[in-house]
Amino acid sequence: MHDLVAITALGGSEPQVDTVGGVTCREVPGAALASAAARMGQETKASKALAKLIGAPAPGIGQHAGDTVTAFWAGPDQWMIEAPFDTHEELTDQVKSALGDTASVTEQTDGWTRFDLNGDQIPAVLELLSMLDLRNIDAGSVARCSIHHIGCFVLCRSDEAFSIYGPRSSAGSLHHAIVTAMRSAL
Amino acid sequence: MRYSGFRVIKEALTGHKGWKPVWRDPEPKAHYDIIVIGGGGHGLATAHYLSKVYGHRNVAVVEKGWIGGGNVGRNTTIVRSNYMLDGNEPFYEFSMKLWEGLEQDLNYNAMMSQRGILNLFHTDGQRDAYTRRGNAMILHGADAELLDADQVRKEHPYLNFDDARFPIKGGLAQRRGGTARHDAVAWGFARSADSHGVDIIQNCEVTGLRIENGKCLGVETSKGFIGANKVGCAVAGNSGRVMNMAGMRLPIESHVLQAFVSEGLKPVLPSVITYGAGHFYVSQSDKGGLVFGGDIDGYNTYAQRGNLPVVEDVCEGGVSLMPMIGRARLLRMWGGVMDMSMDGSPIIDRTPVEGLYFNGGWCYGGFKATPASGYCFAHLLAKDEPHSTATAYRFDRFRTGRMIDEKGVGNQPNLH
Amino acid sequence: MTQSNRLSGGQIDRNTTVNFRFDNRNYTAHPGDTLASALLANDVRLIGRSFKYHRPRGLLTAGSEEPNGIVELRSGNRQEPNTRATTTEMFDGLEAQSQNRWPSLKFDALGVNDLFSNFLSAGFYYKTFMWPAAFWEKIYEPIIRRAAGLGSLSMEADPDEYDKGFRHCDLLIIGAGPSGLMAALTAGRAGADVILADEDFRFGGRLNSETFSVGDQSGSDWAAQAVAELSSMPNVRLMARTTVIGAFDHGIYGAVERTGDHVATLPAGKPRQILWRIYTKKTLLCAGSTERPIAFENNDRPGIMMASALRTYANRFAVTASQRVAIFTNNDDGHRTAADLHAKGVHICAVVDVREDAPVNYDYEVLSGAQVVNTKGRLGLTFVEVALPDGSTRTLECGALGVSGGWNPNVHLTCHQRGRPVWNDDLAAFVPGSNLPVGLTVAGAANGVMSTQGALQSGAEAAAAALELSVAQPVLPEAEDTPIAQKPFWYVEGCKRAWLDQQNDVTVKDVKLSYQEGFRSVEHLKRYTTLGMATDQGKTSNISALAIMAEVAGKSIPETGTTIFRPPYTPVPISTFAGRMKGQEFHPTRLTPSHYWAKEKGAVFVEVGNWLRAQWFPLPGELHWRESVDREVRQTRASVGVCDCTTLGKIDVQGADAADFLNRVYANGFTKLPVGKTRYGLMLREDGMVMDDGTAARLAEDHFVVTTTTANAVNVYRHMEFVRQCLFPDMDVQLISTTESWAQYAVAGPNSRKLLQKIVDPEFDISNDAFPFMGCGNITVCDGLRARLFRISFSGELAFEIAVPSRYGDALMRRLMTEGEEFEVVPYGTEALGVMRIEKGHAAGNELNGTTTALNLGLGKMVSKKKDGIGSTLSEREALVEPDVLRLVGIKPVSPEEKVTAGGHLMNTTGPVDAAHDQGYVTSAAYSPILNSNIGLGLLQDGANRMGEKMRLVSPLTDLTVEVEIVSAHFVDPEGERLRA
Amino acid sequence: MIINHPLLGPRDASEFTYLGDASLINRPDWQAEDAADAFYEYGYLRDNPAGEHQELWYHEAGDRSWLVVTRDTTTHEISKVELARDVARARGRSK
Repeated sequence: MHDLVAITALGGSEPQVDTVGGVTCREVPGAALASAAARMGQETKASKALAKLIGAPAPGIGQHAGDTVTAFWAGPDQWMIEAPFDTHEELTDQVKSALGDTASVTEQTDGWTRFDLNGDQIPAVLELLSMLDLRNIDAGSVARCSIHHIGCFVLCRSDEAFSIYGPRSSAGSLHHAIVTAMRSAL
Repeated sequence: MRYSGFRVIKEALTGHKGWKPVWRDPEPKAHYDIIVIGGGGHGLATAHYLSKVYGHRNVAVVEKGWIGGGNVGRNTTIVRSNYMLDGNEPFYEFSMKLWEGLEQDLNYNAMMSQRGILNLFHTDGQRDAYTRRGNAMILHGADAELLDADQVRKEHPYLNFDDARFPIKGGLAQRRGGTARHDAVAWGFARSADSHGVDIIQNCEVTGLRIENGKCLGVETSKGFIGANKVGCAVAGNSGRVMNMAGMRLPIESHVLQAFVSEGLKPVLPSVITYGAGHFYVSQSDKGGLVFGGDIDGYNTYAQRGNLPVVEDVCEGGVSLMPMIGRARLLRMWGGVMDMSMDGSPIIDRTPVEGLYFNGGWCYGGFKATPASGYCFAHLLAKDEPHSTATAYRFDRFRTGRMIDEKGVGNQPNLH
Repeated sequence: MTQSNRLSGGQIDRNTTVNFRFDNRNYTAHPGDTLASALLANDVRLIGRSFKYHRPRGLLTAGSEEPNGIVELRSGNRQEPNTRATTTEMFDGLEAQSQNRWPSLKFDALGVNDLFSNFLSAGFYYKTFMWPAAFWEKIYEPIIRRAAGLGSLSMEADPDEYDKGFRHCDLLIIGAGPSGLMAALTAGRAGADVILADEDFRFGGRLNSETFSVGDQSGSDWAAQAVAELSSMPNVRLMARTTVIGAFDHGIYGAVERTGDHVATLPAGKPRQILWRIYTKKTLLCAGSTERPIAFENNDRPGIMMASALRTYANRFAVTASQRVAIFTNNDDGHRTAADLHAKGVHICAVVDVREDAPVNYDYEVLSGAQVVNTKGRLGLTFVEVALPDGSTRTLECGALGVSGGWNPNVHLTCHQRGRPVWNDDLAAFVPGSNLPVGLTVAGAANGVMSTQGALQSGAEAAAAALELSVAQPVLPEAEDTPIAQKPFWYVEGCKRAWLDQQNDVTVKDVKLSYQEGFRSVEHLKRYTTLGMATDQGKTSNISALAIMAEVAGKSIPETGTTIFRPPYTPVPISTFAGRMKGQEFHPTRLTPSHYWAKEKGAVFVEVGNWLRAQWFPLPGELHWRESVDREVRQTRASVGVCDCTTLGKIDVQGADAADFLNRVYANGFTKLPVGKTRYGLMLREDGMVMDDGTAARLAEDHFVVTTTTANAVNVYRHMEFVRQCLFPDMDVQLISTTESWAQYAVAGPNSRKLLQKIVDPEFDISNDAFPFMGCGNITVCDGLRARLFRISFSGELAFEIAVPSRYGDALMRRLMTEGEEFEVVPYGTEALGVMRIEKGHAAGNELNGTTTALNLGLGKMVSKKKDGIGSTLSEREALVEPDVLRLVGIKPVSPEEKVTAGGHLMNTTGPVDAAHDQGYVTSAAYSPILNSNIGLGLLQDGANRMGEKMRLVSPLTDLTVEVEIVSAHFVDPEGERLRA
Repeated sequence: MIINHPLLGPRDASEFTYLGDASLINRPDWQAEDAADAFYEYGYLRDNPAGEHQELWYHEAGDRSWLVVTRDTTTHEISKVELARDVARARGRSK
């Protein structure tokens, strides 16, 4: 086992937590990610294999599904698969073996930083950050959008729990945007 | 009628009864030697030089609306000759020299104000490119000056030096650059052309080009057919529409460029400034408004209006570069339709149709080009050969690979 | 002097008194006041000076159409020029200054302009100041500029924060007057998602200004009750202090909410204003109407106001402009003002009505068929001169004159997509035309429905129609239902100095002169006279001027033209459009995984696109950046150096057709590249110019990892998606960016292999035989961490690039540094990287400038003619392959210490120095600590055949002329022996 | 502007990057006799109509689909939005 020590996207050894009013923003380094894009002509097989992996039908457009290993729609015939890092650091290999030659699988774990928002006034924060129509978003929804010029995925897990994935290199700017919006709105 | 301070005083004392219309409002004749389509800056300038320099008096300018109502009346009024490439710089420097004598030439105060223009740079790569450009300008006989960050700060202490995402490393200054009063340029050229016998025909829309056996015989208009030996098209923004009447596809797309003006303010900006790390350029008008702009909206359009994202993008750049303008208010925004060409440079050339000539593709740099564009187009119309400063502005340069691409973005018009 | 003009009633909080200052004097006011109403309450009529003639000016209106009552609000770095007193909500501690006057408001030296106004007629400046030519910039223009302008900026950074936000609804209702409120009630009760926005801080519109009842309540009470009901609906969002500034394409509206302009200081983190982008299916414009003036001689004195404004001040703010008021009207509405003011105990001197059949009144005098022909009072109105129908004149002594010329619907937003309003003869006004923004309808006074009852009904009906509601009409309260009969009366015959645009000093005389000189279209009129160009955007002036132009021309108003309006509806601070994207937040900042480590090491950072990269790593005692960079280069070439190259774009290309795909996007071939090997790839644009270069490593038959330059990562990815989806849609190829996933480091120098061998797990053989130049593969490091290794080199040394998951990048860099101590490893930054690539003759950003072909860069042979590569065909155009095209060369000064300047041009050693003799230019330059010489790369005509030639490098811009020798661009290790070691 | 993405529904145009005329899908055959002329016309000449225009937009801040949008250049009204890949196939493009 290697002895290299990981740092979080914000550069710390521990994830950052900020609370303003009734909303908390948590940096979440503990997610493993892999992308899977169906091979040409293998779309059905790929989505069936994915369904088996996540224990739920492969998520359709704008949806996410699954339990421990979950997947969300990222593009036509393309998904991101998400699992706890501690138990699934080798997620890419697991996805590869599950999907076989039906899909191209790529490790995405450290391509992203994740911030989880919890609280009862998240819409007031999100409306300062993204142009998503929150009326169309409920538990199970995912949408790609731009937050302060940073391309992100927004996942709604429940009315009071959202995850935002943004590119890891921009973690500081994204975090600043979120916390600034929390201070403004709450 | 000659304009002068003396005349203004005389008229003031006699109830302003003596002022005459600045141009006549004639009905079209059946035939002209030369018809210029488009009563904008370039068309009117062409008429001025055709009549005054090349001696052609049997000339008409036909304009679908009111003269000066197109891009010459909707721009950020910047005049400069800070180009890099051989195909461009002699032309723009020729234009600059014409600007410098324009008021005397026209006997009309177009308020050409050589307050200078400063293009800022923020990276070493930009500095290298500006150095190349500044050297090219000097080698072509124009003026250029490279300023380091300290010199920029001394001249423009209000710029963002302390909290900048992209720090200012210096700038390329052209002291002879500046601004002119855009409407007055159109009116001044119109007045002069009119005084030399040119018919300026307003509210006369060209609806067709009469072409027989490969020769252009004149224009069909909302006021009927008008014959001509030669027809020159100077309708940048609408070039695609008009040349389509001659069956031509052009290396041009129409795009909208928005511009903005703030409420009037006491003097704050001494010169024209362009941001090198964002889409923003600005000057202050004599009335005190900050006149500014940025990037084009980026999609093909003939609608003279833009959308919010670009407004925001421009203001983000503006406040980032000069945080002191934040509390000034944006008063008015408008959009003009641009001929965006495939290499960012214009075309002044003959067409495959005999007797039909083309002037367009000015992208969003047409205002500064106005005098030289008119001069060179007049030269081409009068002599059937390109003016010495405009030999590169040919249609066939894309076929032969002689593009004049200052920005280096290739055949994608919305990036120029 | 405490609020001597305060009346009874009003919607102000008399229990609280607040203090404010105007021109350094203290006054008091009440919450609910505007600065304008508070000034009037304190009998301050003189508030500003006009733009051109510096005429004394007071308030004209009570709303956002105000041209005159503009001030510098607040102080220090929050100073806010040109702020309308009429819309400035009062708060305790408010500070304001008058503007455009010197030395004082009462005595303004430039008031002298007014005496010379005859010489300063419309457009006078176009006709003079031409002689002598040199005087314009030096003398005339500075004087004009100082005299012009209005308020001043502080010249300091705006300290406040601004937000941007996004809201969505089914129905956006703009304006919360009777029609807007009734529309919101109708839509809200039906369950629609509604946003109701109003620029005012109190909803109700004119209901707050009138004494009419609605049902059995006062109008303002009815409005308050409607607001209470709307507030209780979860599907309705009320946005007060919110101006909808523009109608953009496809149902997107810009709206500015002033969240912090009514408080003295903002709480930490709270924005001053928010720019909302409202996305809506349908929009209802209920913006009401604006009263228009009548032009008469000297109609601009402080105290001369719109009659409806006097009524607003009296009814809503409990203020009168003066204790003695006269009215000048052409319609019944003017009489309402007289009646309301009279009821509040203000003395009505007379109502001057141009109509012969004016209504009779027994409480005050009505002068029928009479006209105001002149006024007096230097700093404020004192007397009004009235011409009576019998030809006699009468002088009225009064401190305020209310003027009513009828009402213009507020059609502004209907024009924002270039829709043109149409003339309505019955109303004698422009009403919305047919070509409105898609989804927008208009109700109430904005649509020409001028009674309260009509507005309520029109609002309800329009909301139901917009939402296609089939519910029965709501029961409407009964309200005033007397539409105003409007017979136009634009100006008093014979007047000259009668102001139309009060701020910009455009008079009736100027309109006539404009006509006389041929500026006869509305557009010419505006441009020639500056009419409507002031901060009020012509809201009270444009239509009157148009009417006068029509009359002079002997044409009807519609024949003369229409005036359209552009966004924004009212001026918006530039900061508001910028939002948070300013200063350090202008663009997102991208940091590499070793950023924090580099910072600890004292690295100097440089912006590369949105990335911050370490530029060099100064050691203690190094005084000049060159010392650090020279050391980094020497040590890398002598032993080993490490550079963070995470920023290079990385694209994962997989699929059965991956190799074929790369064959198309690269100019050179990729199908034969074996697994485990990397190849340099040259990417062309379709026009034949070099777009980017990088490497493609084949990790499996159907899997490549492609690198791009840092600058082009986004463009290349987009381009590859274009090729995949639009050009070759049936190729089995999948793309995804992995730029951020991997921390990647170049380990370069003769000891690089030795260093890596210390961390690469022993089962991976990276010896020269097992892992040769251009080899690549998946490995593990430090006992089991997955990693990728590429044997590629930008520096020209034996070199590798090693990648690990980004979270371990910091740790790997630290490990490389400790393990490398025995080799005296150095970290190197972008500057040393740049020096080494110039030494090696590698083209980079300065050479890939978008106008260079492969041939120019000496890479012509890479463009395969045996396959369909993008850009190959157009790269062969005649001018791109002429014998003397620019070629990449090395440039070395004859004396090594002489400077080489990137951007310098190349000339023969003798002969003229000018553009005609220009033969090329220097693209990149550096000092080579290996060659102990300045060196450069350049593009020179026919350069490939000119090795050894002496030339002059000239840079007149930086005052430099150097004799240089043209050499190979490969200064160091031209045979590539080190790479393969 | 709002582009009604065939998969994602209405999205703000600012999430997209514009390329230009959808004739850019019709890339000429590199081996044809007149390839030089054909590539010149493909690369440089445009109809640039005042009216209905088919054009390429890329959902950069979204699902990375290229779209063909049919939009009126005089009113900005969008009448049709399709996946560019489908359009390309319909125009006979394959590998």
